[in-house]
Amino acid sequence: MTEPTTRIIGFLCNWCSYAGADMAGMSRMRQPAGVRIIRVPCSGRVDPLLVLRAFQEGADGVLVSGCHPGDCHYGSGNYFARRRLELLKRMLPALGINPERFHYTRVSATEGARWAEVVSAITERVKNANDND
Amino acid sequence: MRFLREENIPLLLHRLSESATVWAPQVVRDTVNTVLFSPWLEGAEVETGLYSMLSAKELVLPATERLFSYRYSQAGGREKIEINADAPQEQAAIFAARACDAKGLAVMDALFLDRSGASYNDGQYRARRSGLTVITLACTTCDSACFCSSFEKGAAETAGSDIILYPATGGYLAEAVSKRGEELAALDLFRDSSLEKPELARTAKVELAGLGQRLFDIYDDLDFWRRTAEGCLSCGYCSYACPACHCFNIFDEAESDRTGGRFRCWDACMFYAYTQESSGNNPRPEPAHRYRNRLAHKFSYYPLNRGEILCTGCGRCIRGCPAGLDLRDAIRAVRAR
Amino acid sequence: MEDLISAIKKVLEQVDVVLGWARSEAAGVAAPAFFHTPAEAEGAIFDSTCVHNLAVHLPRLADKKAGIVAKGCDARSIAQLIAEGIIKRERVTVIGVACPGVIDVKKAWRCFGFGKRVSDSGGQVAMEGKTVKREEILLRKCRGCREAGPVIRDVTVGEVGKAPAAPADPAGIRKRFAAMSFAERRQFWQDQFSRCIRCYACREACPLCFCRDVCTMQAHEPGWSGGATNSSQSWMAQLVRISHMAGRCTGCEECERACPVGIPLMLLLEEQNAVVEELFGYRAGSGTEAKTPFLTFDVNNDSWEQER
Amino acid sequence: MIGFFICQCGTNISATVDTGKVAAAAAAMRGVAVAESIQYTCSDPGQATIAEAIRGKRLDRVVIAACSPRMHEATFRRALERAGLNPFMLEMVNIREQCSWIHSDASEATRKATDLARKAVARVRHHTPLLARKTAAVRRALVIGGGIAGIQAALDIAAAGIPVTMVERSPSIGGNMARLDKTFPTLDCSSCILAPLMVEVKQHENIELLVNSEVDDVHGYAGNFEVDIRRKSTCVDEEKCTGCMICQDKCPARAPDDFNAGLGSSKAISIAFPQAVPLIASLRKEHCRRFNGNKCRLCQKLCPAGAIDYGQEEAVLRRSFGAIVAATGYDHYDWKASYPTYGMGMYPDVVTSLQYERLLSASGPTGGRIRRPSDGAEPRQVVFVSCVGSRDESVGRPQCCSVGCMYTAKQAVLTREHIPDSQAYVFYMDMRAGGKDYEEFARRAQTRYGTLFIRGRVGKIFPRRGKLVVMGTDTLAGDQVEIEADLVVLATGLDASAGAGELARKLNIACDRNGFMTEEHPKLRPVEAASAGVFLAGACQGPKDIPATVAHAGAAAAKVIGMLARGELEASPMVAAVTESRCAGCFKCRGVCPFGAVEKARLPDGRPVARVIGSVCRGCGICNVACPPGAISLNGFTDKELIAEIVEVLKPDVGYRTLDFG
Repeated sequence: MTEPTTRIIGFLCNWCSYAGADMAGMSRMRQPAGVRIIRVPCSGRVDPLLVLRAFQEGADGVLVSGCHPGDCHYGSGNYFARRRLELLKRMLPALGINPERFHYTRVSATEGARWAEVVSAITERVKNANDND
Repeated sequence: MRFLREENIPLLLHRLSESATVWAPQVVRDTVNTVLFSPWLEGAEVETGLYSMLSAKELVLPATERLFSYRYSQAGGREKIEINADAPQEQAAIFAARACDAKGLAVMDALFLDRSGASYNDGQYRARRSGLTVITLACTTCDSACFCSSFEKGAAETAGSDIILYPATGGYLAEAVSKRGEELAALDLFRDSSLEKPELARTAKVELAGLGQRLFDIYDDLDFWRRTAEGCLSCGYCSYACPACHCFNIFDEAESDRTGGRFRCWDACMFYAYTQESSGNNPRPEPAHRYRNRLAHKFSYYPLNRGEILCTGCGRCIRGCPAGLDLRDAIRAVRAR
Repeated sequence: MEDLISAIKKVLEQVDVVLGWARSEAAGVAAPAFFHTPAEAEGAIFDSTCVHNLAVHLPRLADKKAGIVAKGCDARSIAQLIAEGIIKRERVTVIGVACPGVIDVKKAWRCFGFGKRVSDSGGQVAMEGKTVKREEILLRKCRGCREAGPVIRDVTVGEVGKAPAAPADPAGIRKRFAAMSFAERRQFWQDQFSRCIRCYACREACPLCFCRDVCTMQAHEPGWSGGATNSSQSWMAQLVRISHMAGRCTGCEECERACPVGIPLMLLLEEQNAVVEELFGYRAGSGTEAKTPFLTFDVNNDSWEQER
Repeated sequence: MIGFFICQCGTNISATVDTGKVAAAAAAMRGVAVAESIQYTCSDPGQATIAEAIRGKRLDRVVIAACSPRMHEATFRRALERAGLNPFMLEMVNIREQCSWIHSDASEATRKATDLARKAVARVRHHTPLLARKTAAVRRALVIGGGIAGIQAALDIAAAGIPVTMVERSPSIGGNMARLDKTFPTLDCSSCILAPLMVEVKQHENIELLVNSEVDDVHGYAGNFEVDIRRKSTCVDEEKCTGCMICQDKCPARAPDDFNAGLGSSKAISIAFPQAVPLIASLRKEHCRRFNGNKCRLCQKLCPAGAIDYGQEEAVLRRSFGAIVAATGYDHYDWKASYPTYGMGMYPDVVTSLQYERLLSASGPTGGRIRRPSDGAEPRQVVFVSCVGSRDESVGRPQCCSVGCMYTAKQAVLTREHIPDSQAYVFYMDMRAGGKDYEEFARRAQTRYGTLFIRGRVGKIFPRRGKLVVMGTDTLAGDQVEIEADLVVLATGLDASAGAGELARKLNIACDRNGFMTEEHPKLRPVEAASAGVFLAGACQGPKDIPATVAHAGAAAAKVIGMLARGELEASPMVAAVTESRCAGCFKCRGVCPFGAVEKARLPDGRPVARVIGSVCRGCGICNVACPPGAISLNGFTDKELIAEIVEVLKPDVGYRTLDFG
């Protein structure tokens, strides 16, 4: 084992982002190895408390990815998620968590390349997040 | 009697802290006037004017304690569970407890440490209690929530204390109550004194005679209890602050798939969950049921069963009640009913 | 006081009980009181020690008709309870009172000692010869009060006005907190919650925490926070509550007031309320028809959605 | 007892992940009775190994680390079921798509696979057996759209004995195909092959045809949709109208001719086109004199059947359906605003391909003689411009219309057939002729019909001395080209038809970025929409030519028949459920549910609680988050399961640093 891995919990909706991550795999797109994906049916299933729980358990970062607006398999789940998670992101500084450690994004089933970019970019940002700011 | 000069108090605390964790009432940083017993660090200011929000019981019955840890492992199809019981080793001293706090310890001692061996003797409790020195500050003043004078000895209660400090000009008169107290009083920080003990506080009183039976008599008058408890929010503050309340819950909690522990935590009969049965039934569904239980347990069943009232008149449940309820009003209402 | 007492008596003709305040002899300040009869209502008071938000009792009285004396901030809680369908508008009669701001009772006790009867007039709060400036002892929420009067009221007592003052920073905590790094803040909360004893007074005093008996803060399942009272677990348990207050908290400060160990809960709730207001232009309790932005929104006709 | 099986997937996984090492790690996890590395878990021998272990080791839970659950979760669930376990006692670990294929460092990948395995083992412990629910399904299908896709789907479904309601918003079915003159590559007459099918729809005993109708709202769920259908007011009683056309002949008010793509004109009351089905007049109020302040009642007076009813009102019918087929087709790209250099519609002799179809058609405004709109002259030089609003990022149309190359070739051929001394030019980007006999046909257009194909985009079209100058680049020759044309035909691309997005929202299905409705899987579920019970037929899912549309519609019909033939549906048990003893009765779940799946119920003691209608719930879990006391929980994705995953996947291990939290 070399350098400590930056561990990021990824909550991915089954219909878009999880499929997008699969697509990235099918296209053999290399990605940093720190992301641990937890599959959820919809980003609307992601309770902000799950994100906090992940931080509490020692995650370096958390990423939530769902469908693009208008694409939610359930119609409005991603809109619920966006509201809840936007609030969470804004609350993180008060909780003493650098908001750079939390991201929510949207990746569709066909955006394998985008998923790979998201993983790389966010791993980098989490790695650089300074808690002494 | 021995005398401790005011300026020797830090020296006493320092001396004590060499062999034990010293707990003293202190104002919590960032708060307006919240006083708690907390570990004293060199140089910290001890607050003796205001009463602490919680009693001293957490030194013998902590809000949470781990009874043991377990670790599960599996190799070659064989399962193994290692148990590690953490017996408390700690030596502690509490400075400036009040007579009501100390008496609370004595009340709990009778329950947790049945020395006759006929009843229960709690290892965790015993370990903590035997390592604890109780330095009590006698009350010469009181506030309107205090009602220890309702009990036989009032502010002069000595049960549970090792040594009692009485406020006097320039310092404190010290009276040893136990052997450990005597050892303390023998320290060179104290000197002999022939001063008289000051007059102690006389608090408000509430009549307790016959209350136990009275509570039995009106037990089933639910409308009465509903009226009496109607302002109660059903939080657990009064129980947790009380020097005599000692209910706890024991549960196992996994910390991961392989590790975890058994915990003992405070519990309070004011909570719905306290009597929730797994069938779904709850014999105390309303705050009124719970309020009735709290009062009756303190002043009726417990004294009838064990000869001791589960109240020391400290007044914390009155001072800190978020709903502004006064236990004494309830007692008066019971008597008046 | 005469006006208030007669208003309560009037309302009592139509309801089962009126929630108000009476003086607690022991505490020397107001304590919540339940008036069932006109005789009981004689003891009703309203002064600057009436800090309690009585709306907390309404959900448990949902099957009764109740009257309630409400300050501007309390009325917001009532409105939010109605908006969420937890209580019914027609079952509650609101006696709105003109509120000049209520005092921080803990601070008063610090100044005067517990149980001393406090008098409050002419910008001074006094007892037994000691006085303090009113502004110094006002509750934080009052110093930033934005209520012109109770948002919902059926009867009004007194000239409903405003208590304008700049928000306060008791114990300088906000200033200190603002300057902290992320790591320091985590440590700050760890320290704060190391005192938590899980008495759930915060929850029980909150008028909007309607789950009460079935609250998940106290449940072993599904495991948001452990039952063991330690800093990290208690912190998580509180985050559960705070998260469930998103878009619902009316900022009445009751949780912080109820906390026996002085955890500055409002630091988080104020922040959350400010973010919700900034993002969605929504203040909980602004009306009985208001829709919490986390529960109801129309994707096609919502300015927040359109901007994104 | 948990069984752990890790798949090597040949070398797809084992090349990067040390499957033996992961299996050994799993063997030490709590409750794991067997941990094996298998070459191909999905193969027959692989599945047999798992089944044997389930029976032999009395496993009650299984973790399989292999490819994506999206690939084989269903396969392994069936395997569990065959071995006597509840299929939902399975947890899959995705170590191929999300591990071995994206990492090259074997130790990193192995460590990640071990973390994921640990999380799956912890999670599966919380799994509970779930039972699939069966619900009765309404044995009637709704087909939305009466073009060739809808017609084919409706006829196929009806042929299986399942009643169909077809809703068409225009006055006649037939759609775009009815407007085409001939079809490539066979050049058979479009309406000749379509008309009999249209008539069959009208006459079929199992088909109810509702024209001038639109879907207003959709409620319910697969098997039990409740659909409101809005029947627009046409002022004509469909029962009485005989299609005699007297009204159309005598109507004094001119109106645009929609069927002829705006060429020529029609009347305010008219029959859409001579072969319309149903053959019924309809009145367009916006063009009618009577509805514009005039006293005219001519049509009512003259109608021999007394079918004219000016006071006819809109009506909304509510019908129940078990399944819905969306067959809303396409619209041609509206090019005018986006191609200013082509004249923005100012030059009458720049026409669209659809207008050209009408000029070619014997039933068109010119009776099948090609005449240019400006002066009615017969053109000699006809220039076709391909890819207008197709394969053009600059106008937001990146997609290929998939038919433009072929229909342009066809129109070039037909031009020479109509006017033997004419010359057709085609500006094209690439020649796409991928269908059966398409390439041969396109080649014939050049060789036998002398069409000149110029590879390049047209930069500008402008009038000069009564002609249109078409300037473009010949990218093969590297030259600027300038052609003087009598008529220019723009091969416009295909958009999803107007209103498709709105319908998609009503149906709760997604549209892609080009506005076409999205199928559930691009390869394996091409006719299923993501919403259960909703199917897609034809160009609403993406541009298609006629053979592809017919095949697609037939496939959609087959799915509908398969779904409704048994009369009941099996639904996923991964839905929300309420623990009533924890419910606070706040109904926040009800407020957020997109499907109306939560109802209010009362316990015997009078306490109100939420209850989930299992057959309506679709399993999104939004309610799970909205429920403060955690009483409502999504089966298969409970808080407990997700928390177990979080806790275990993050358990500090060698080489990890952790963020200290509160």
